[in-house]
Amino acid sequence: MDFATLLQVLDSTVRLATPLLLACLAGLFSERSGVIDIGLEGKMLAAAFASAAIAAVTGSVWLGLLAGIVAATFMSGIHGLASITFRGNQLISGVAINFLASGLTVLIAQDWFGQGGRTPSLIGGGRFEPITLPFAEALSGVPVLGPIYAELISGHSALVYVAFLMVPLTWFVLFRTRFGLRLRAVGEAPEAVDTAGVSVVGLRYAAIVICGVLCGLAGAYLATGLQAGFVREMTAGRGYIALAALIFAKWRPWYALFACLLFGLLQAVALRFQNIDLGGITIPVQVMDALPYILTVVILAGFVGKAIPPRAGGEPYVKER
Amino acid sequence: DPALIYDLGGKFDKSFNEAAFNGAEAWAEETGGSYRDIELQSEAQREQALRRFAEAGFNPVVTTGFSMSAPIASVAADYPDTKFVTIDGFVNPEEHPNVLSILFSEHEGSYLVGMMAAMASESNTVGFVGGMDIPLIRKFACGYAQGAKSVSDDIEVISNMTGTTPAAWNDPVKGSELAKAQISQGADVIFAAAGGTGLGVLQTAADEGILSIGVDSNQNYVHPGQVLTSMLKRVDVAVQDAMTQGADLETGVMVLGLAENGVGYALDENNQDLVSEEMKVAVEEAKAQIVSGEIEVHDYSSDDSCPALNF
Amino acid sequence: MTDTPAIELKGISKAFGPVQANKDISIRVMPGTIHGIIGENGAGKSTLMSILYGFYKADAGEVWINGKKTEIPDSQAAISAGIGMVFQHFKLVQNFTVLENVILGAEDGPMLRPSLARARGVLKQLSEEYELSVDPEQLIENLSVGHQQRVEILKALYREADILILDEPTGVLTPAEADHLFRILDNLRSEGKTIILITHKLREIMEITDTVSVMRRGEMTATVKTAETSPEQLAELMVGRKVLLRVDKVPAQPGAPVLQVENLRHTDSHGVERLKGISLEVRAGEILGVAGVAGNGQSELLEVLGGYADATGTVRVNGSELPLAGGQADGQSRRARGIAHVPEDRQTEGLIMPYTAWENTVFGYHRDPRYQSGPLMNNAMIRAEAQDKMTRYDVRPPNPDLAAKNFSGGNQQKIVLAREIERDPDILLVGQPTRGVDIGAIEFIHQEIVRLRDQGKAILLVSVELDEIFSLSDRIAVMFDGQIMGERLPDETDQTELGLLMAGVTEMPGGDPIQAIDASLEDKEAREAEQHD
Amino acid sequence: MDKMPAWADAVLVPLISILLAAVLSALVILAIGENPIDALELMVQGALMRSAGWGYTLYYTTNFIFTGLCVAIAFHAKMFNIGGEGQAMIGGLGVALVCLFIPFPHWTVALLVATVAAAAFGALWALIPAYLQAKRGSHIVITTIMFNFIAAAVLNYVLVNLLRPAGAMDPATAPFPEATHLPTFQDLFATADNPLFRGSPANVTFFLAILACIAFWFLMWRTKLGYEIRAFGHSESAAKYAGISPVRITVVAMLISGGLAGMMALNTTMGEAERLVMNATEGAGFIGIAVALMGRSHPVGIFLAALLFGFLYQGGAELALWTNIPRELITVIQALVILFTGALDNMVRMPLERIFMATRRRNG
Ligand SMILES: Nc1ncnc2c1ncn2[C@@H]1O[C@H](COP(=O)(O)OP(=O)(O)OP(=O)(O)O)[C@@H](O)[C@H]1O
Ligand SMILES: Nc1ncnc2c1ncn2[C@@H]1O[C@H](COP(=O)(O)OP(=O)(O)OP(=O)(O)O)[C@@H](O)[C@H]1O
Ligand SMILES: [Mg+2]
Ligand SMILES: [Mg+2]
Repeated sequence: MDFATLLQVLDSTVRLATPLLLACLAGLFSERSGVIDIGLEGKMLAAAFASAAIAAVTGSVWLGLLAGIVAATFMSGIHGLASITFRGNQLISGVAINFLASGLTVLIAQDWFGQGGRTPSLIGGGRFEPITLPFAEALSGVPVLGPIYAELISGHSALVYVAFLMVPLTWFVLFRTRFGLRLRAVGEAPEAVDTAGVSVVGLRYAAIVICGVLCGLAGAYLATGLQAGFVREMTAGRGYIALAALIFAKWRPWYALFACLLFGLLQAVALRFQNIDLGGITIPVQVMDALPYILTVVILAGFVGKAIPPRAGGEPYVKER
Repeated sequence: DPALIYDLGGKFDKSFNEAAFNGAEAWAEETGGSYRDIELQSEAQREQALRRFAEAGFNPVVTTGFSMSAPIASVAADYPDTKFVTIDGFVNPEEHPNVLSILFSEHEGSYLVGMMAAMASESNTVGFVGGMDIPLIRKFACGYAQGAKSVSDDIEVISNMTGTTPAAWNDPVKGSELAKAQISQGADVIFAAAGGTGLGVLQTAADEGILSIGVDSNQNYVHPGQVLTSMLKRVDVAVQDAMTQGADLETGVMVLGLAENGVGYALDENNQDLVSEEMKVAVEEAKAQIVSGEIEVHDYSSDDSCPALNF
Repeated sequence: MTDTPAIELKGISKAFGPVQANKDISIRVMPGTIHGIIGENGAGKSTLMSILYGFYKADAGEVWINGKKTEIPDSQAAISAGIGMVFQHFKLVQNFTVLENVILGAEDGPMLRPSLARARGVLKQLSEEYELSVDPEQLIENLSVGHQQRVEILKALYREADILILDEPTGVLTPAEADHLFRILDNLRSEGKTIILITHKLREIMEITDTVSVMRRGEMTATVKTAETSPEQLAELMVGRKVLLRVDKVPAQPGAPVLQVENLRHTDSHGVERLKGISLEVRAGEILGVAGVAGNGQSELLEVLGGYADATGTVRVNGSELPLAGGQADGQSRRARGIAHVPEDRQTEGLIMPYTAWENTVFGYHRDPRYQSGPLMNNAMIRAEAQDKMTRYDVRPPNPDLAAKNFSGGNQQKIVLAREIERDPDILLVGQPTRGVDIGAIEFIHQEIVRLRDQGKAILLVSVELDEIFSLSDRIAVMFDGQIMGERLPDETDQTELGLLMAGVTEMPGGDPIQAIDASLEDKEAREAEQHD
Repeated sequence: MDKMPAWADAVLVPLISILLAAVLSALVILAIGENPIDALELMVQGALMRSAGWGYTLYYTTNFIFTGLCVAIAFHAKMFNIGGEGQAMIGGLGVALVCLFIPFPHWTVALLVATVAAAAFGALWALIPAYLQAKRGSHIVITTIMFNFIAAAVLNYVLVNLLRPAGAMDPATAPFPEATHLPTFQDLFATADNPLFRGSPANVTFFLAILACIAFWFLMWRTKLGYEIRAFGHSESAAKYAGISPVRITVVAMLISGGLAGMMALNTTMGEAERLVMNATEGAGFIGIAVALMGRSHPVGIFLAALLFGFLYQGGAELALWTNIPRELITVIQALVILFTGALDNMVRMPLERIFMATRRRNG
C-alpha cells in the first residue's frame, strides 16, 4: 500500500469512525448511569431520518440537525420511560426501539415524500460541507505531514470535529465535574446516590437525554454529512458496532476513541479491498465484512482483559420490592 | 387490469424498479387505465403476490428482477389464463407458454457509455461500481470496459462490486466509499450500475467534482451538469408495452438491445454541456455499427468471461 | 438542655404491599442523648429509620425536627434537616475512593477539584477529632467492613449532621471494634449530637443508651429509660413473652473424626485469596463453631466444603479424600458423600423463591433416582413427601403448593432444615442458621441441631452471632482473614478473647486493643489492595 | 402474598398491553392517512377468511413458534438469546446440505434427518456464545447479536461461492430434489372439488412445531433438566449451592435454544422455498423475542402469540397488496407490541396491582 492509498484509507477511517464514536459516547453516558442501551441503532436511524427530512424540507442543515437531535432524544425518552420510570427490561426496550425506528422512519418518509422510504437528495445548504482547515492548501506541499494535515485532518464536515472534541469533553465531564461523579456513582450504586440526597431518576434521565443528543448527532452525520439524504436502514448495524466498541473501551472515553477508530479502519479496509490476497491465500470479502463482529467476540471472550460493566447496569432501581 | 410486482429493492430506487413504475404510470396516463402494484416484504411473498394477483383476475402480471423467475415458473401452470412477464428473468417458454421473459442487451448500452466515459476522461482512468456481484452486473461492466478500450487502448478501467447479497443494491455509504477510492486511484468518470447504491456514487462524484454515469432510468437530473449520461435500460418501455398489449400479450422470450431501442444512453438538457458534438458522433456511429453487426460487443453472461476486464 | 425533642415521630405507618412494616408509631428523642431501638428481625426498625431519613415514604404520620414539623420527601430533605444515617447495608460506591464517597451529593460546586481538596482537609480534622482514621484515597472495595462503616459515619459528619442514625452498626464489628464505636458515639453525644442506635443486642443497649424503645411486629411496644430497665424486661417486651435464651444440651460425646480439613486454600474470581490454609477437624457427635466477623472467609469455607467453590488442600470425609476441583466437586456429589448443607442465605442459596414449597423440598436432591419415574420427575410423590416433612417440622402454613417466597423467614429456614436433616447426613454444614428468624423459631432450630449432634453427626456451624456460637458449640474456632486464629473451648474463653482473635490480634504488645486491631485491619487492607491490582 | 393473582399477570397484563399497542397502531395508521378499521378488515379478510390465508398465517406461525420457543428456553435460564436469527440461518444451511447431498427415498426420512441437521447446526451456532457466557462471562446479548452478523457472512460465503449453481444470479442453492419436498396443507387437505390451502406454504412442519411446544412443556415442567434450568434462571447462586453447574445449564439451554431456532429453517427452507435462499429467516428470530415475551415463555402462550404474529404478517402482506400502506407498518406494529408487552408491562401491571390490592383490602 502506498502512502496516498494509506492516507485515503485513514481518511475514510475517520469518516466511518465518526458515527460510531458519537454513538459509542452516547452509549457511554447511558450505560455509565446504569441504563443499558441496545437501542443506539434505532436512535441513530430516527435521527438520520429526521435530520434528512427536515433539511430537505427547510433547506437548512442546522434545522435538520436540530430535528435529528429531537428525534433521537424522543426515542431516548421512550427508553427512559420504559427502563427508568416503569422499571421494564432495558434490553427489550432497546430491541423495541430498534424495530420502531426501522418501521417509523420508512413509514413517515413514504407518507411525506412518496419516494419509497427515502428522503429527497439533499443539496446545497441541506448538507454539511467539508471544512478546510486553515493553511491546508499552503501546507499540502510539505512532505508527509503536509498531506496528512491537508487530506486526513482537514476537509471533514463540522460534525467530525465535534465528534472528536466530544472525547475530551466526555472525559472532563465524567471525571472532573460533580455531574460526572454522580453519574458514575448512579451506575455503580444507585442506592448510595439516593441516600446522598441526589435523585437517581433525575440523573438517569439526564444521561438518557445526553445519549439522545449524541445519537442525534451521529444520525444527522450519517444522513447529512456522510450521505446526502436518508435511505431505509442506513445505519446498517453501526449501533451494534458502537456497542461493541463501548465494551471494548471498557466504558472509558479515550479507549472509546481508539476502539471506534479501529472499527472504522476495519470497515474502511473492507470497503476498499474486496478480496485481500495474502500471499496465495485470498481472504474473501465476507471475512472482511464480518471482521468487526468477529473481533468483538474475540475481545469479549476476554483476550484483551476482562471488561467490567457498571455494576448497576441493566437493573432498574427499585427501593421498595 | 395489469399488475406490477417490484423486486425487493423497492419501487423508488431511482433506477431499475422506478423505471418499471414510470412505465406503468405512462401507460396509465396514456390509456386512463389503472393497475395494482406491490413492493415485496419477504421471500414467501413472491409466490403469494403472483397468486393473489392472478386469482383476482389481474392480467398481465408484470414482475421485475431475476429473482421472480423461479416463483413464476412454479406458479404459472396453475393460472394458464394469466400472462406473466419477468423482466431480467428467464423462464423456459416451452414449459410455460403463458410467460414472457424480457431480457436486455445491457452490454451494448454499456459499451456506448463506456466510450463516452473514455472520451470525457482526462486522466485516462475510468471507474465502474457494480451492485451485487452477479453475472448480470458483470455484463454491464464488461460492455463498459470494451467501450472504453475502443476509444483508448491503454485506458485503465477500475471495477468494484459493492457486495454479494441483495443488500448491495441499497448501500449508498459503501457506494460513496468505493467512489472515493476510485477517485483516489485517478478515475474521473465513474459508471454506477448498482441500484440505490449508485446514488452514493453519483453523490460523491458530484461532491468531488468528477463525472458519473447513471443507470437504468435517466439519472442525469440527479446532479444536473455532473452526470455525464445514463445507461438507459428501457424497462419503462417494456412495462408499458406489456401493459398495453394487456391480456393478449405475446409470450416467449424477448431480448431488447440497441436495435430495438431497449438500451441506450440519455441525452437531455442536464447533460448537454457535457456531451461534445464529437462524442455524439462517435457514439452514434458505434451504435449503428453494433446494430448492423459490424461491432460485436462480447456478452459476459454468454461464457462467463470478459476480454476487456479481469474480475 | 431544652425540653424540645430533637426528633419526634407521630403516628408513622408504612405497608409494603400486604406487609404492615410500621403501624402508628410515635417516638420522642431528646437532643444530646443516645436513643436505642430494639426489636426482633423484621420488626420494622429499619423501615422506620428509612422513613425518617426520607428513603421510604410513610403512608401516614408526621415528622417533627427540633420542634418544627418537617416534610421529608427524600434524603436531600433529611440531610438539610441535619439528619445523617448509617444504613444496615452500607450505601457506598465500591469502586470510588473514600473521598469521592464522602463528597458524593455534598459537593461544593460543579467542579470536583475544589470539593475534593476541601473534603481532604475536613476529613483529616474529623478523623483526628473522633478517632476515625481511614485513608481518604483508598478504594472502598479494599476496605474492611469496619472501616467502611467509618466512612459512612464520616459521610454523615461531613454533612454536619446533628442527628445520627445507626442501623445495627455492630453486626459487622468485633466486640472491641464495637467498644471503639461506642466511645465515638459517646464523644458525639457530649458534643450535643443526637443519636439513634438500632440493635438487637441487649448488652449494647444497656451499655450506651439513655432511653430505649422496643418494637414488635411493626408496633412500638414501649419506651423506657435505660437506667430503669433490665435486659430481662427488654427481652420480654421484644418477644411478647418470657424467653429463655439458653440451649439445653448434654456434654458432647465426640467420636471418630468425620471431617478433616488440611491446608485449605481458595482464591476468588477477583484473584484475592480468601482461604489461606485452613485446617480443622470435626468429630462425630460434636459441634464445631466457627466464629468471625462477616467477610473473613467463613462463607468461602462453607462454599468450598459444600462443593461450589474450587480449592486446594485436602479434605477427608470418614477418611477418604474429597475432590476439591473439577467435575466431582459439586453440591450433588457432596450430598452423595453424606454432606448436608444449610446455607448462610436461604433466600439466594437455599431456596428458589418462586418455586413451590414441595419443589424446594428436593432442591439439590432432585436428581436422586428415588424422585424419578422414567425420564420424568415423580412430582406426585415429591409433593406427598413434602407435605409430611412440613407437618413434622411445623412449617406454617403447612401448604406445599405455596411458593417459597410466601413463607416468613423462619418458616423458610424450617423448609431448608427439613430438607437437609431428613436425608440423614454424616456431616451437616450450617451457616447463620437463625439469621432473620424470630426467637420461637430459633429455639426450634437450635434444638434440631443439637438433636442431630446427639445422633452422632458431625456439625460445622458458622455464625457471626457470638451468643449463638457460645450456646451451641462444643469447640470454637475463630477465623480472621482466611485463617484460623485459634481454637478455644467455650468454657475456657470469653467474648473479649474471641473478639480479639476475630480481629486478628493474637498478642498485644502495646496493650491497647483498639490500636492493635487497627494495625491488624490496616495490614489486611493493604494486602488486599495489592492483590486487587 | 402476591400482589395480584397469577391469572391476571398471565392473561390480563398481556391483553391490556396488546390493546394499548393496537390503539397506538391505529393512531399510526390514521396519521398516514388511512382508515384503521378498513385496514383491520382487510387484514382479517386476507389472513383468516380464506383457507389460503390461513395457509400463510400458519406458515408464519410455524416460524414464530420455533423462534418463540428458542427465546423462551433461554429466558427460563435467564439469558436473552437475540441470536435466533443467525442460528436459524445456519440451521438452514444444515437443512440444505442434507437435502442436497443425501439421496432420500421419502420425505419422511428426509424430514427426520433434516430436523436433526437443522437442530444440530442451529445448536452449534449457539454453542460459542453459550460457552463464552458460561466460561468467560461475555454478555450473551452482544455475542449473539455479533453471531447474527457473522452467520449472515458465513451463509453469504457459502451460498455465493460454494452452493450456488453455475450461472445462477441469486445467492441461493439449487432446488432440492423432489423426494425432499414436504407435503403442504394443500397436499394434505385439498380435494378435487374443494381446493383448500391452494398455493399456500403451510406444511407438515407446522405439526412439528406443535410437537415442539408439547415437548417443551414436558421438558420444562416435568424433567430434571427443566427443573434445573428454571432454578438456574431464578437464582444462579442457589443453583450453584444445589450442585447445578452454571456452565452446563447455560450451554445446554443455549444448545436447545439454538436447536429450536435452527428447526425454524425446516419450514422456510424445506417446506417453502425448497432451496436455501440468502434471506430465508426474514427477522423471525427477532419476532421470537416478542412472541416469547407475550407468551410469558409458556408453550401455550407462545402458540397463541405466534398465531397473532402470523396473522399480523399475513394481514400485513394483504395490506401491502391492496392498499398503499407500506410494508413497514407491520414493523411498527411489532415494535409497539414488543414495547408494550415486554418493556412497558409495568405500566399496565402497576395500576392493576393497585386495583387488586384495593379490592382485596375492601373484601377484608
Ligand atoms: N423494601 C421492602 N419491600 C417489601 N417489604 C419490606 C421491605 N423492607 C422491609 N420489608 C418488610 O417489612 C418488615 C419490616 O422490615 P425491617 O427491615 O424494617 O425490619 P427490621 O426490624 O429492620 O429487621 P432486621 O432486624 O432484620 O433488620 C419485614 O416484614 C420485611 O419483610
Ligand atoms: N418480600 C415479601 N414479599 C411477599 N411477602 C412477604 C415479603 N416479606 C414478607 N412477606 C410476608 O409477610 C409475612 C411476614 O413476614 P416476616 O418476614 O415479617 O415474618 P416474621 O413475622 O418475621 O416471621 P419469621 O419470624 O418466621 O421470620 C410473611 O407471611 C410473608 O409471607
Ligand atoms: Mg433492619
Ligand atoms: Mg422475619
